[in-house]
Amino acid sequence: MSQEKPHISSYRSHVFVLAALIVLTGISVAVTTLELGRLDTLVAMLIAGAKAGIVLVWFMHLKFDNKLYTIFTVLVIVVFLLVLYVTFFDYSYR
Amino acid sequence: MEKNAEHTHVHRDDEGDKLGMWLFIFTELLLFGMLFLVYAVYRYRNPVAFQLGGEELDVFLGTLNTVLLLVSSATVAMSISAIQKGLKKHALVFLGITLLIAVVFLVNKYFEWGAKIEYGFYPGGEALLELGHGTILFFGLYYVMTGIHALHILIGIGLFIYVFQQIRADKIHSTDYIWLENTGLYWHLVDLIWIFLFPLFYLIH
Amino acid sequence: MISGASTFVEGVNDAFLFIMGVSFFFLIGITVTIIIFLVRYNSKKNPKPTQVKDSVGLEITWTIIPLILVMGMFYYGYVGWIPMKRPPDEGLVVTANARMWSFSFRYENGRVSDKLYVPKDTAVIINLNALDVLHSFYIPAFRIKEDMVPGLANNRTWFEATKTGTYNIFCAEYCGLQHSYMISEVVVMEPEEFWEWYEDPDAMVEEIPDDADPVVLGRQIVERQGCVACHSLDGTTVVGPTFKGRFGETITVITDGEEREVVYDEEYVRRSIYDPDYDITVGFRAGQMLSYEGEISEQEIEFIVEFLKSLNE
Amino acid sequence: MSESTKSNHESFLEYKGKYRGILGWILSTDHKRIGLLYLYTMLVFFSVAAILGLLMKIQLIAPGHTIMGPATYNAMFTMHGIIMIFIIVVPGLPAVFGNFFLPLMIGAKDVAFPKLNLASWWIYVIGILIVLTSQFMGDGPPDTGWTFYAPYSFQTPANIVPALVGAFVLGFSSILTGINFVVTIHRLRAPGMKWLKMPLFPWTLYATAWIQILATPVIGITLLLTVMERTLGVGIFDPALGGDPILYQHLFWIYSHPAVYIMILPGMGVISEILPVFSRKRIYGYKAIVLSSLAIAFVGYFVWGHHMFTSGMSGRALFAFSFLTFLVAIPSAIKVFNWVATMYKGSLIFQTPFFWAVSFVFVFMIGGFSGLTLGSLATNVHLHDTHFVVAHFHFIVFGGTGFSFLAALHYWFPKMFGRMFDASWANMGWLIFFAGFLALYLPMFYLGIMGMPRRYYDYLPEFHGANILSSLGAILMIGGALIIIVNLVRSSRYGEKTNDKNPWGGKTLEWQADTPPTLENWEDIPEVTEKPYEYK
Ligand code: HEA
Ligand code: HEA
Ligand code: HEC
Ligand code: CUA
Ligand SMILES: [Cu+2]
Repeated sequence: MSQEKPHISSYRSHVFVLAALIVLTGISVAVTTLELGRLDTLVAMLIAGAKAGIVLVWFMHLKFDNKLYTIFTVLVIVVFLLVLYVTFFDYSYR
Repeated sequence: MEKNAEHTHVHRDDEGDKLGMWLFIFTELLLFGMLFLVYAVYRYRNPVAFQLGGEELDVFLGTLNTVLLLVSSATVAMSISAIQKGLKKHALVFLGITLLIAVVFLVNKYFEWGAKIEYGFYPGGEALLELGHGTILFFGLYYVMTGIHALHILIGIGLFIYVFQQIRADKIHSTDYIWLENTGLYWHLVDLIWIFLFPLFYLIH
Repeated sequence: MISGASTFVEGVNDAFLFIMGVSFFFLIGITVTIIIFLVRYNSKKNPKPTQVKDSVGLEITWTIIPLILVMGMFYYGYVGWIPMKRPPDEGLVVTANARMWSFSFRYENGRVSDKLYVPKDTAVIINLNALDVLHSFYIPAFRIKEDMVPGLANNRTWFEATKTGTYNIFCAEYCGLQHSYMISEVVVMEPEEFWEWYEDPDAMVEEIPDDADPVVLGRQIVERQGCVACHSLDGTTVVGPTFKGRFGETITVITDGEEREVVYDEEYVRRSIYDPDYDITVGFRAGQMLSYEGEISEQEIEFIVEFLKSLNE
Repeated sequence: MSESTKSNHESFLEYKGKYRGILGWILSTDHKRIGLLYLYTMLVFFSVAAILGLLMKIQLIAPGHTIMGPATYNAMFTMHGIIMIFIIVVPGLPAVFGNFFLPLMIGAKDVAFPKLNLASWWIYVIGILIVLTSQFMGDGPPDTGWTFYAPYSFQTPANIVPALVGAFVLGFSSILTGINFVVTIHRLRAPGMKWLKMPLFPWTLYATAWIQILATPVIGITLLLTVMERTLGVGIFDPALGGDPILYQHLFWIYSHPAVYIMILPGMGVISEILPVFSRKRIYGYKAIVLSSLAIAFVGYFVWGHHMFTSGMSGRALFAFSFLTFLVAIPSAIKVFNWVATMYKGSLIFQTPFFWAVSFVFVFMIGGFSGLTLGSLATNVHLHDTHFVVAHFHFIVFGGTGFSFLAALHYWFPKMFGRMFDASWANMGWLIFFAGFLALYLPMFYLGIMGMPRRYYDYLPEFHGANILSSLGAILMIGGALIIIVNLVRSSRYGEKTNDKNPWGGKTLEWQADTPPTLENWEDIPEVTEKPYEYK
């Protein structure tokens, strides 16, 4: 193996990350009772996005691994979002 | 990491294996991505029905499953840390917990689905067909999306069992743990998907 | 291009000619260049190649020029198309119904016809209505084509014909077995002539002379409504059961999932036409044939029955 | 292990591994044998689909029922399309020549995951078998066209599900190949081969592999949803249950447009290999070609809507898609100019691969220009779903991918089989084939402009003339194809033996390996110092 020493995350850091995720879940559930109307979806998606980011960066190790993975992941997400966006060129104006 | 019987060169490339796993994860992301696209389109076209549909689902069960998956994600990650440090016992325990949670998740799903199906709320079911188009779509998507997600959980369980065996047999250890790492990545993906499924189906009104 | 007979023709032809012009220019230009190279630099004549340096300027040039040209193509295409998307507020409104494998046209005053009759120089707005699967309403001479999508709101197209005459209407979206026979015609008439046809009360309710042969009438209906696309008259099976030699027989059908025997009589024919999925003839599928309620009257069914009887001989 | 050490100096065709005979092939993880397995499989199914094409053309030689009825015709173009697209041209060049030559060209011993590679072939074969069962089971062969548009695909009684499942499985195989190639290119390039020293064929494979990875799951889930809708009655696309059939088309083309670039990019790569070699010149604008490949891959992702201009989409979507479609034409234009510039002042060697490459450029231009005509809104409305489209895609798929496939086959033939093909037969085959090709497909442009819709088994008498010409062209072309195939098959067994490592004078790495290559390609992995194509 030519790669440098792998980064080892401590148990504690995992627990912290998990706690953050659970708190965000709690917020997300709580927010729905607030009757935000149309903002509802936006907030829920933002929170989910934040959670997904946390999972990607810490659990999936993007922070410590080869930067290539981060670039690819961002690129893939961008492609997906663009596809979604372009599709809505149709549905928003039908 | 596995060498080829026909080939003289022994070539192990953990980084390559991980890259392969990431690429596979990308295909999965787009696969689910397209389901999200379908969902987005139909939600946009049937806002009321989707809202009402969402209210039919059990937020408590959904939240429980979310938390369960998050915990299991953390335990796989910890199991990787453990193996990296050479703590075989810890790794096995964490992995065991993950496995257990995965099974519990499926059991919850079983009860959740079961209750709906009993009322005839399944694709092609009488009770569902009597409702409006938007509701049919909502539940169609609900079954398809959580169903495909559950399929991934099943595959994950299979992988966990395999990896568990391998750790026990010392095939996976502190200098060769790419199988565990890739399984972990896969499991995080399953979690990632659920992070979006949960608010989309259970929360937003 | 083919003859044109609507106000869209010019825009479409312009775009077409522009694109073709540019394309032929490059196609011929590049092909000739290649041929010159083949002759000049073939290894016999030119045994030693000369290496040339990449020229960034040249590469930028041949990126920019095509870019400008394709933007031109885009522009012409856009300009030629924009009027198609903008139907005027006023105009003759016709609903085109498509089902496997025939068109029928319903006018606002209730008149129904299997050919599209329209006045010259008048905007005609066609509401497109697909009853089963996708079809596509295509009139080459008018340069219009629009898919007919079941359940799609605001599914319509429009045109203004500029020449009298008869032109083809094709179904351009694949829709199953007889897709290639889903053809009709549009007849463009002088406005006076058209309005006469339109308002002619006699023509509205098709007049049935007392002495008309019901068998002949029945045959006409069956052909006009497109039943023969699925039901043969000669005993072969197409999509549905044949019409030949069936009337009066006792046949096996499936009703609510149960097999039972029924007599193929007038009542059965009526039910088959108005509610085809009630009895499913064994060996065939539900959902293929759609109800003709509202399209075929009780009286017409009587004629159809007479016609069916005549097929027994 | 010992036996394979011994076999190190035997060619990959001869060595004896763990298994003998045919098992030594279908269980071999050697990338070269897998490449050939794909080649043979494709040859078989290509012939089947080509015969279907010929039969359709015979049916169309005159109006009315000539040799078949509508049911047969519909089943035929469906099967023809499914085989040609999903079984031949999508896997096509990557699976055959990518497998065989990617490791050779970047100086590797094999692909990154040899077992996965073999598994891909097996999955491919299983996919084919599933597709084939649709022909023989139950309610008749599928009759939807290769596009499986909703809601017809739910209503037809025909046997759609196996075709869908089969195509899904084929997609899986395609994804795995894509993953394999990306990892191979990232991890296994020979020392010294920087990214910008990589030959162009691997570059196009790289771009293609990314499309395979990112687009194929889209068709996978679409087909799966359709299967569920047909078997379980889940409402997704069926308007009767509230679904939107146009959404099906979106999903289908989100994959299938990028898929057309999966088909053409490796073809472009092959042409970029052949032209420099037979011009004895450095490729003109290497970086521009690399960049344009990546640009095609990226922009190609967002133009799918040009297949749906008349589908009932919103006007703004039409506007956006037409605009993007024109953008994606630019990288192709750049490549054409670069190819022509490569020949400038070269020393052109007239050999069969070169003929194929040059005729590729010609037919590709015609195909591409007809694509522009279709990309423009006003003209598309008239030409959509007519024979103009049929002509466009045969020109560019068959003329593009097909010609480059044949170019590649002739170019690499000696390396693959260690034998030479008979050049005069090959050239004659090319000439007849090329003439037949033009006679077959050019009249279709005319038919489309006159308004003859596609997927018509019968047509009005006014379309007769051009159809006769087209049908005769098909017969001529099949004649040419027979000459080509017979020549190649014969030569692969009885052709003149050659051990010449580099018969054409190529500069890329595969020409430094033995002919035919040994099991592990190299005794010592070569070191790369120069850019590819450095002719002096
Ligand atoms: C290998 C496959 C392949 C490739 C590469 C392409 C390339 C292109 N295609 Fe094609 N296409 C298909 C395969 C392919 N297509 C298939 C299979 C279908 C039908 C599917 C079905 O319905 O069954 C189809 C259908 C299709 C349609 C839909 C038609 C319809 O149904 O209405 C359209 C519309 O825009 C289109 C456009 C284009 C364009 C603009 C390009 C461009 O990328 C072309 C770019 C190339 C050039 C422009 C030529 C070279 C350039 C020069 C020589 C320089 C000079 C250039 C300029 C001045 C601009 N294609
Ligand atoms: C790769 C793609 C490909 C190829 C090669 C062909 C080849 C041919 N096709 Fe193609 N065709 C399609 C892809 C292709 N087709 C698709 C996608 C459709 C749309 C289907 C649909 O509507 O759903 C279609 C539809 C289609 C129609 C339209 C049906 C309709 O709409 O009414 C017709 C009609 O004549 C036709 C005819 C032919 C003919 C005569 C050939 C002949 O040219 C075949 C002759 C071939 C040869 C003579 C072989 C030569 C090759 C070699 C010698 C190489 C050796 C090969 C290997 C080593 C692998 N095809
Ligand atoms: C799209 C195809 C299609 C069209 C068009 C169609 N039918 Fe049918 N028809 C069917 C099929 C399939 C069946 C058998 C299944 C069933 O009983 O519903 C059937 C059954 C029938 C039957 C019962 C026949 C028997 O032998 O049991 C009658 C009568 C009939 N159709 C009359 C008509 C008439 C009259 C028309 C035209 C006005 C018509 N059909 C148009 C497909 C069609
Ligand atoms: Cu209706 Cu084709
Ligand atoms: Cu396209």
